[in-house]
Amino acid sequence: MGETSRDRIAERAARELRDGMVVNLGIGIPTKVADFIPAGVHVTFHAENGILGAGATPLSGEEDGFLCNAGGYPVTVVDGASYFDSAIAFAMIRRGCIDMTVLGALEVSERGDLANWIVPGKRAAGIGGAMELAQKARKVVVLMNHVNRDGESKVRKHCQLPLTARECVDLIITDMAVMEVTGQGLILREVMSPYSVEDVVRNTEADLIITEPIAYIGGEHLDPEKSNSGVDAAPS
Amino acid sequence: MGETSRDRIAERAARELRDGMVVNLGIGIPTKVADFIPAGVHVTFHAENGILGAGATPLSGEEDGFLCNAGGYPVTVVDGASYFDSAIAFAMIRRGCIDMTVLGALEVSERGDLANWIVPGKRAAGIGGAMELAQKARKVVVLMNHVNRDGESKVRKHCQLPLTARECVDLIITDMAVMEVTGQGLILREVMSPYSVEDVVRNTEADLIITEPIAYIGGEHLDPEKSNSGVDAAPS
Amino acid sequence: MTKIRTLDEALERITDGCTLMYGGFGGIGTPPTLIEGIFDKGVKDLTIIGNDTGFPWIGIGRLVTAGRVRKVVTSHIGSNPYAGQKMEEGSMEVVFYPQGTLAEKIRAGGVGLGGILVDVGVGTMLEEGKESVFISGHKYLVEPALTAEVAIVHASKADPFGNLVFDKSGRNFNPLVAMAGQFTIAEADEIVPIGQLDPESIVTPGIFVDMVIPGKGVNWEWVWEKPAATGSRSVPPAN
Amino acid sequence: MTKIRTLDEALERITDGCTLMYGGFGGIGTPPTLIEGIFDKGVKDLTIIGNDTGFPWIGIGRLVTAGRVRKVVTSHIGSNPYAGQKMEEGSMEVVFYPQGTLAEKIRAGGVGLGGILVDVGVGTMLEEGKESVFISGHKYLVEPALTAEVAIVHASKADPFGNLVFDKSGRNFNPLVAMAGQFTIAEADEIVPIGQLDPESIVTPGIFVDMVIPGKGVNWEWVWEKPAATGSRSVPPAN
Repeated sequence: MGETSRDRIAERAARELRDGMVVNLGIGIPTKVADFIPAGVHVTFHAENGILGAGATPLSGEEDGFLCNAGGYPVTVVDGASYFDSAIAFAMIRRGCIDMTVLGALEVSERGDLANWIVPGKRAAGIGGAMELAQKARKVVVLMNHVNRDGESKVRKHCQLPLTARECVDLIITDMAVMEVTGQGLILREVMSPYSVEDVVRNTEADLIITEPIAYIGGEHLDPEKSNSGVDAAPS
Repeated sequence: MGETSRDRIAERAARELRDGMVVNLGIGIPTKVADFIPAGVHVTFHAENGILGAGATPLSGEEDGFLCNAGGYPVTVVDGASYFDSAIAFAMIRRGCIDMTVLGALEVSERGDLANWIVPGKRAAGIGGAMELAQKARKVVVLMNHVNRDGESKVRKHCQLPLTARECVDLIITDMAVMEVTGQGLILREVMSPYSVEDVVRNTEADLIITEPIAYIGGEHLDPEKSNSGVDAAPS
Repeated sequence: MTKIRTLDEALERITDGCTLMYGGFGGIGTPPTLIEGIFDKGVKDLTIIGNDTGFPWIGIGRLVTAGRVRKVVTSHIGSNPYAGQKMEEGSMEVVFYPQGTLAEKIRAGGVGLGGILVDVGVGTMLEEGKESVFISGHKYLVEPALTAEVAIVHASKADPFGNLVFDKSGRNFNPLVAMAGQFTIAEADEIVPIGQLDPESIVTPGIFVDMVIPGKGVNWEWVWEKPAATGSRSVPPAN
Repeated sequence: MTKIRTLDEALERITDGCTLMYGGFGGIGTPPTLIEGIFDKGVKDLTIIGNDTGFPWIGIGRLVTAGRVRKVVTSHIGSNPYAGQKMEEGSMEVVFYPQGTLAEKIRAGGVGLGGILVDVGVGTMLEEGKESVFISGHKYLVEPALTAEVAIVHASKADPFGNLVFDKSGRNFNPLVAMAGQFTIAEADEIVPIGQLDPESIVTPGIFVDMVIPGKGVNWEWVWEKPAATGSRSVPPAN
């Protein structure tokens, strides 16, 4: 995935943020979501190592080795922040105090099953906090490529890989589309330029429910009438 | 039990304290043990509500309603003290960090079973921290009257009342005697004035192992040669 | 976005028949202004969960003494004879747990566990009716987590986000109870601006707290206070 | 009666084949002086328990990279590719738990519980081989408590009794690990006289700590530090 595509996905995820939310961002593209917080929206960032109220990345030279996020990179804290042990950090997650988490994924099923920690036979990095976040956060947003390196859809009817958690994902944002997991099924909400609805359907194994309006996101080469940044049609 | 007898029991229990011990004192006579700490012995007092390093009772007028022991009475703290929640207070107990506890009892068996929380059919005060302390403190010292109001021995072959914990008591100090629970059985170590060994045996349902030397404690009317305060023969 | 509200707003959350968890140990750390508010509102048929039933006129004891409690889940009622009396006459159900087990059951609820495994009470009548599991050949009782519809705690300081610190032994069950409420109300003796509490010293992060109300301070006499010095103790009438 | 000792005295406790629990999260909060001491002493065949395996040259990672670890019980090894390599080639056994479950398993050991009941991982392969219980119809996995022969933690300040405070996000697993050691060694960046730590702000009461040693501070470069500014990163040779 190119930098532009990564940024666009992160920016789109950031538009899910609501004022007052407590948010946990996973490592990787999800971390970039913090760079795109909409104006007027104030959220509180939670880190599994034991910070509530993590703030911006410090200026170069002002880093503190003992004030880092769960990925090990320096952060700052805002007024009202607190430090606590990791058991309490996960208490917050299991108790449903995290309004929204943004995670990466290997596969997501149309029912919202998430697989993001192990590929049998391959080297596993481990579980980390993904299971708790996926299972317990109020809203789970997944950011990933739409297809894997072999061109196979990562948006599945059923996950092939061992699950991280069942029926946990609320919104899938890929380089091709934004899809919402609902009781009715997986609804295609937005299409990323330069793709068409047909492109998305062709690259999606899961059954997609296609209802108007579908918003088209990004891309200078798109018809400006169709490219409204998706704001009006963003899922709530 | 008269005040003198209570004091004598508390004083005898205090002689079980060793320098550096962490100690939890139950409510009632056990609380008085703190008044008899031998010179040169420094112990750290633990309270279930969440204090490690409780100190002396404050002077009248200097009490702080928010600095009290588990019984609700004002204390002070010594240098090095800490406050914590009650879960951590009991973590200390369950983890075996309490070197010695001093508790009251309704009955104790010759194997060291303790009954001190409920008499079926009578009003129960509840369990409090007695089960954790009895089961987990490294040394459990019980202070009680030797016989109940009906003149029946409270030192039993088997407890009749529901147990607080099994095989937990190490030392029993009553108004009549000091007895040690050992793998061999219950050993009579000391006799309190004005009682004789025969008095103790007659008032004890449990089998008592009687081996020399037996110390005789207290009582001006006792033969001074026999009254050596029990220090030399104190169980270790 | 402040969580600071009035006593009246807090009391809207505490209604007849609800399950109320409370901080405090012998009344120390039980929120006095909320207790008085609940008493004055006339809330009844409560199921309460906390370490003890206070003293007759102190802490939660006031509600127990006044007959507002249908059931109590606790470790000790000895300091409140009215609790024992109501238990005996059958007007109040009492469930006892060892104090440390109760603390961990409340914490388990607060941290989102299903329960804990504990060996305290094994070999006693506390085993009765309880599921057990063996780990490495050692027997443990299964103790389910406890939560409550509303939790009330007493903090010495709070900020508008709900970050809390406590006062010495007034901490006791409060940080555990604060996490275990489906709706947690903190009464604070002092409310300070956001950013004023040291992030290292905050005991309860504000995320666990839903509402903060200003406290009026302790309005009862402690057991150790001399009536001569502070006036006679008043036990509220049972109603 | 001080618990302050030297690094050498601490290292006598950490021997080949022992089970070692460590604080730290991505190396932040793992005691650097103790890690260097263990490395220099040549301790091997360790079973280690902690959140992650650090980075190749940071925290516990240094021991992992050097092949001193036979087994690791952890939640994540992704930041140390040598750990993945050793897992793949079979020279190091790896047991994974969800991070929050691992934290509570360690805490359970630290507070003397037999274990916890957790529903995280229900419906996944983590159920395999695990006992479960149902509470109110909801399925929970039985997760036994974890303890270790020796626990090592990194505090910012300690007093001679072993009371500890930590440094911001350096707290992480340290207070849990401190309780879970059969013998707990705290490395402190600063040792202060008894009575100097605020009793309200002490995070780990000294009763859980058996030994305190003075730390020499972090002796590795953080991942975010620019090699140009601080010299090139050195990965210790495997031995």
